[in-house]
Amino acid sequence: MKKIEMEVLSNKQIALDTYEMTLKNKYVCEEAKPGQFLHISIPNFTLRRPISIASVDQANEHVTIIYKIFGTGTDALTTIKVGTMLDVIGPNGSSYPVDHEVKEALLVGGGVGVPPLYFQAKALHERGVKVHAILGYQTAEAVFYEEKFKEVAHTYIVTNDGTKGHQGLVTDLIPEVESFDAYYSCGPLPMLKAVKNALSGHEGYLSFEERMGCGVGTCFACVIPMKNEKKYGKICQDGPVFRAKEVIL
Amino acid sequence: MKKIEMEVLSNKQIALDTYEMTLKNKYVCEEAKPGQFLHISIPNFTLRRPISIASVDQANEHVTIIYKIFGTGTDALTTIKVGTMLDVIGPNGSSYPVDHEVKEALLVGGGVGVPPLYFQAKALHERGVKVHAILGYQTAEAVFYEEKFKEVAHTYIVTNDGTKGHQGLVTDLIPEVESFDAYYSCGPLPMLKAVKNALSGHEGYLSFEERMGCGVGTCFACVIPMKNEKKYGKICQDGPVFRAKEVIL
Amino acid sequence: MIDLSVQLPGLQLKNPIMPASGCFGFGREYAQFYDLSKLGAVMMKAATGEQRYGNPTPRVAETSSGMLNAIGLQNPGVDKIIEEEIPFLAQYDTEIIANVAGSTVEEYVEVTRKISAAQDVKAIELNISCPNVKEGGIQFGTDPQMAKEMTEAVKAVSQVPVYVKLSPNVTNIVDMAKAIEAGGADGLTMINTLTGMQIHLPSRRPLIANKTGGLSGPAIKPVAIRMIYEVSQAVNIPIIGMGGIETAEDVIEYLLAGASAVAVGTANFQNPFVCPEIIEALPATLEKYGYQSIQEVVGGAHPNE
Amino acid sequence: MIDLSVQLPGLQLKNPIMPASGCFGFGREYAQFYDLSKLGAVMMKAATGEQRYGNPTPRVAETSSGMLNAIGLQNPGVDKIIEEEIPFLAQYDTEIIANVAGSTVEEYVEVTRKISAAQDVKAIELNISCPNVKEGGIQFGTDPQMAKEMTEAVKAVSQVPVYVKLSPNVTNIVDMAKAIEAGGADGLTMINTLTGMQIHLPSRRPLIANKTGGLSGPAIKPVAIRMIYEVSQAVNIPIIGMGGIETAEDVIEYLLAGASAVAVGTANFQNPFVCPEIIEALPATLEKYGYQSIQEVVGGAHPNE
Ligand SMILES: Cc1cc2nc3c(=O)[nH]c(=O)nc-3n(C[C@H](O)[C@H](O)[C@H](O)COP(=O)(O)OP(=O)(O)OC[C@H]3O[C@@H](n4cnc5c(N)ncnc54)[C@H](O)[C@@H]3O)c2cc1C
Ligand SMILES: Cc1cc2nc3c(=O)[nH]c(=O)nc-3n(C[C@H](O)[C@H](O)[C@H](O)COP(=O)(O)OP(=O)(O)OC[C@H]3O[C@@H](n4cnc5c(N)ncnc54)[C@H](O)[C@@H]3O)c2cc1C
Ligand SMILES: Cc1cc2nc3c(=O)[nH]c(=O)nc-3n(C[C@H](O)[C@H](O)[C@H](O)COP(=O)(O)O)c2cc1C
Ligand SMILES: Cc1cc2nc3c(=O)[nH]c(=O)nc-3n(C[C@H](O)[C@H](O)[C@H](O)COP(=O)(O)O)c2cc1C
Ligand code: FES
Ligand code: FES
Repeated sequence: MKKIEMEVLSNKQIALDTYEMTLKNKYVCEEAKPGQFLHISIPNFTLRRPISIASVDQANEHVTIIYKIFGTGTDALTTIKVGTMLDVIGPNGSSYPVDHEVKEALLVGGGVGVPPLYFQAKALHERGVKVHAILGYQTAEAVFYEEKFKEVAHTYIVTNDGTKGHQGLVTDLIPEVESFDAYYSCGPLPMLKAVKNALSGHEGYLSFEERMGCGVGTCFACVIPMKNEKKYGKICQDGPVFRAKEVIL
Repeated sequence: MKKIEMEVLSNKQIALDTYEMTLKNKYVCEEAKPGQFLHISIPNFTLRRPISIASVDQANEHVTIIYKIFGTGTDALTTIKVGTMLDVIGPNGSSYPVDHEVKEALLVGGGVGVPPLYFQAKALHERGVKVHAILGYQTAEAVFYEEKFKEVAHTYIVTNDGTKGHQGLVTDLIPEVESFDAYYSCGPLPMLKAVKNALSGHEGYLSFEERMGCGVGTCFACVIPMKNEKKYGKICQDGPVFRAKEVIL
Repeated sequence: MIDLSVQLPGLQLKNPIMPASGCFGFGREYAQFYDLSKLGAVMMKAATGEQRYGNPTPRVAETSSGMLNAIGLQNPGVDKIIEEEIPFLAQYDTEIIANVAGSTVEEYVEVTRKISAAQDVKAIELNISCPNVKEGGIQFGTDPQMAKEMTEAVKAVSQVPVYVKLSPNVTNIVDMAKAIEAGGADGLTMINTLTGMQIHLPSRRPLIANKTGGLSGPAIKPVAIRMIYEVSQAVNIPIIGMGGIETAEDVIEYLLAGASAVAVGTANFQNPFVCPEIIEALPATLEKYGYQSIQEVVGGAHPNE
Repeated sequence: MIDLSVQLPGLQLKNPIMPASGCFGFGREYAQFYDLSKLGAVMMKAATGEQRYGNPTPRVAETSSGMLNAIGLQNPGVDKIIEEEIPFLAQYDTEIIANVAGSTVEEYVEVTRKISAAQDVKAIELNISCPNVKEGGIQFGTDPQMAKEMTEAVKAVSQVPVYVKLSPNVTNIVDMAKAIEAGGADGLTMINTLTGMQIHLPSRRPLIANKTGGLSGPAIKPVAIRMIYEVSQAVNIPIIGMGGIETAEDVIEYLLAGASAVAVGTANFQNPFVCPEIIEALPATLEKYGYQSIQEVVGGAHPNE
């Protein structure tokens, strides 16, 4: 984790309210692991914004993030021009472990929880792991990275309104995946709860979102109750990825 | 006075900490009179910044302003790119009268008080008035528009440090101007006081600066004591130009 | 179409948006920009017994997301306001709220007696919270007992409902509000400015000639929202909320906190059209958050709602 | 070279810049970014008698030029802090200030007794102004008599000088400061956060789980400057100032207002290097405004200076 400047190489809309931004930086490329995030300074906002790393291209030193317009900060991010040097702290937080015993993996992502899973899907695929990905979106227009996922994973698309793929919730499709050694999930809290419940017998890792102050572990803004000695974890430092069995939802 | 958008056509440094910005707008070109100002919105600042109109080019619908980096707002103004639409209220306030009896005029300007006098010098010159201009700057590097003034006025340059022209104060050179029917002055308050004193027998007009809230006359931030019934004038609305005899300095 | 109208003591507002006192003068300047009949109401600049010249300049300073002011209640005096300013505003189809200030209880009473009798004045806003004058103003606004007595005295002579304007510079805003309600106030307006200061580095002196000034603008919105949330649950009189409002979303936040209508102050200086623009944006913004009327938003964030 | 050092009760500061309590944890994270020996001092996160888990999340919200927080004094408890955190910080050549909090006078006294005896703790910052806990904290900070008694009780057991942290949520900050000075405080730190609230439009509820939170950041700087200006002229003990500091210019403004040193809180979150960057910029900025030392700036804006 360092404070660095990252050059904006592209910043374009890829789905409904959803943007993909490519940034250049050697250090982050070398250090980043799936599940980690960048803590991005957007001019004229008090606080930085945490955005997951969606993929890295080591050869070209490119880092890709995918973000959705959620409020004023992400809206301002859409106006940032190519060539701008973005002030970033990263890579921050914990990552999805890549256990060598895992031969077959299940990824379950919802909305802006999908991006870090793409990074994980690629990492698993490169190690020869068989990957199943269940990806949930609100509607067909919001779907992104379907093709990219299909290159590295057996991919199921779910939309809330049924305009694409299965209509319903990501958990509806979990029974379709016959076998896997571990699961990795990221998405809104209600989804994570449902996934954890549905997969309670399995080894799995969940990635959480919370409003952050510092993003580096000093301010105690982002705690989550845990079954550890301290009884909590900091999402920005100990997380965002936690072992499902250890967090109390 | 209207709220308008003005396109930035150029924004370039012309002297030490001093920038010239050309803006395009038909309405302002048609309405603006020497002495009036634009009340400019700079993104992310609570209050607008008042800047005098330095000249207009009716044919091309160009309006020129000249500003000095004074604090954070004017500093931010230097970063505004060509093509930006600037949110402006203007033209605001009173103007230097152009009395038809005046055949010979004296202009006395200091620092950022020089720009509105250029507009006035041009206007007087176009009417065939003989113009004398005494222009004060801190140092040689801060001098701007000397050549432009020389085209329309008999021009004297004064610098505080003597690096160009006369060393000293603008008032030092007033005795050099043998005759004039009226004077017009703009600059920092101590200079205006000295000018008013030095020229107490003459008809003249002074233009004032004050920290503004609204810039349009509602908030009473910018008052100056006057010898009128109300006992005050608002610099943004009744001013910035007042008859020297009517203000209490 | 969503109905934006709001009924408050003395006030039939066609919408809940009005310019805040001191940020709109007597309307003449902003009338050059748009038709004031668009406004729910207009809160006039403070009126005192006699003409006041106010404080020396500089009177304003810019701060992060806000500004300081110490105008010092400059105004032409109540008689001139009745004679010259109210008739101008009365041309427009909007409600006139007269802001009353003074140095003594007697002055407040006298100004209220006169201005509440003026044709077209629909309500009084009692400014017992101005931080920028040496006498009167803020003392009355920081002591509950004094505030109650002032409210009673003014209510006794006013011919229209009285809204008392609360100062946020107090330890316990709920105690203040309850005392004022007990004094007979018909409503509250809140908040006035927070007392602040800026020091000018080159001159090594407070920038504002009065030294301290009142902090307004988006910087103070969280304080205003907190106070309105607390007060609106403790009293049974309506609140007109203010402090840093710039958008229709801000208005909804104020209504959810417990305000029944809102005033826009500092934002007028940046954007003279801010009030009509908010009014125009309000129906769609209400719909976006699932509302059909203003009334159902009011107090929506309270625990029992 | 301008000498940046400042001597205060118990504290030999190599420069007047320190991170504010709660915005720097116990230094471990920011030690990854730079050498903490650069800092004049470190104000540690609050210590309470036992481990505290704090409030539910969300605990922070962003506001215009500021933020709200309601962490709720989460900390591992005084014993763990003495055992694990202070030894870490003690590795650095900087002064350690321990922030003490609690729910009762007894808890404050007990925590002070323990932590003031810990090796390397040079001063106590008595946090009687935390707005984010149900019990203790802010009551002690808004009643002068209670604040005085608390100060006396803590002073009686402390082995190091005691700085009392003032809450800005009071009608009369000077009365509070004088009472605390009379209680024997060696210094003051000010200001803590202003109590505020943000309402989340989609959920129609206060965004922060605790409902109210403390407002910090540049938004509150004018309030802090005003209070320090007033208090520093009324007491004879030094003040460590804080509230929205981001630049060396801000530091000079605080010193001119009457602070002897300053703390930087919220700005660390945006820029982890803000403290060392300010320290680096300070000599040139002092020179720019004509100063040769820190001491000559302090109180420079007071009328008699
Ligand atoms: C570890 C982590 C990874 C994330 N990865 C992504 C991603 O890859 N793509 C993406 O689109 N979004 C991601 N998010 C969510 C993203 O941070 C928020 O959508 C964003 O901060 C909203 O900012 P805003 O200014 O648009 O919204 P506003 O509501 O205006 O923001 C106000 C404040 O709340 C915070 N905030 C609001 N919503 C969230 C949230 N859901 N999580 C955390 N903070 C929030 C903001 O950071 C800001 O401090 C991630 C969040 C976390 C914690
Ligand atoms: C009628 C009028 C005409 C002006 N014409 C020019 C011009 O042609 N060229 C030029 O360079 N400057 C001009 N000025 C001065 C210019 O407005 C200020 O230099 C500018 O506002 C400073 O803004 P800032 O953000 O850089 O400074 P900051 O000190 O950061 O500004 C803080 C606040 O103080 C106000 N302020 C600070 N100094 C002044 C000042 N001298 N006058 C008014 N407000 C001030 C700012 O507007 C802002 O609200 C004029 C001022 C007035 C009143
Ligand atoms: C320049 C200025 C002048 C003001 N004058 C008055 C006044 O005369 N009477 C009054 O009750 N409030 C006055 N106020 C306070 C505003 O009415 C309002 O309560 C406060 O500014 C908060 O709202 P805002 O943040 O939208 O400005 C004034 C505020 C400003 C900025
Ligand atoms: C997230 C956060 C946590 C804080 N925790 C504490 C604390 O534990 N003890 C304390 O005395 N002050 C605490 N404060 C207050 C700060 O120390 C400081 O007084 C205040 O934030 C103003 O300074 P700033 O504007 O630079 O942040 C906290 C502030 C923030 C933002
Ligand atoms: S955001 Fe500060 S500890 Fe996680
Ligand atoms: S700036 Fe508001 S009246 Fe002049």
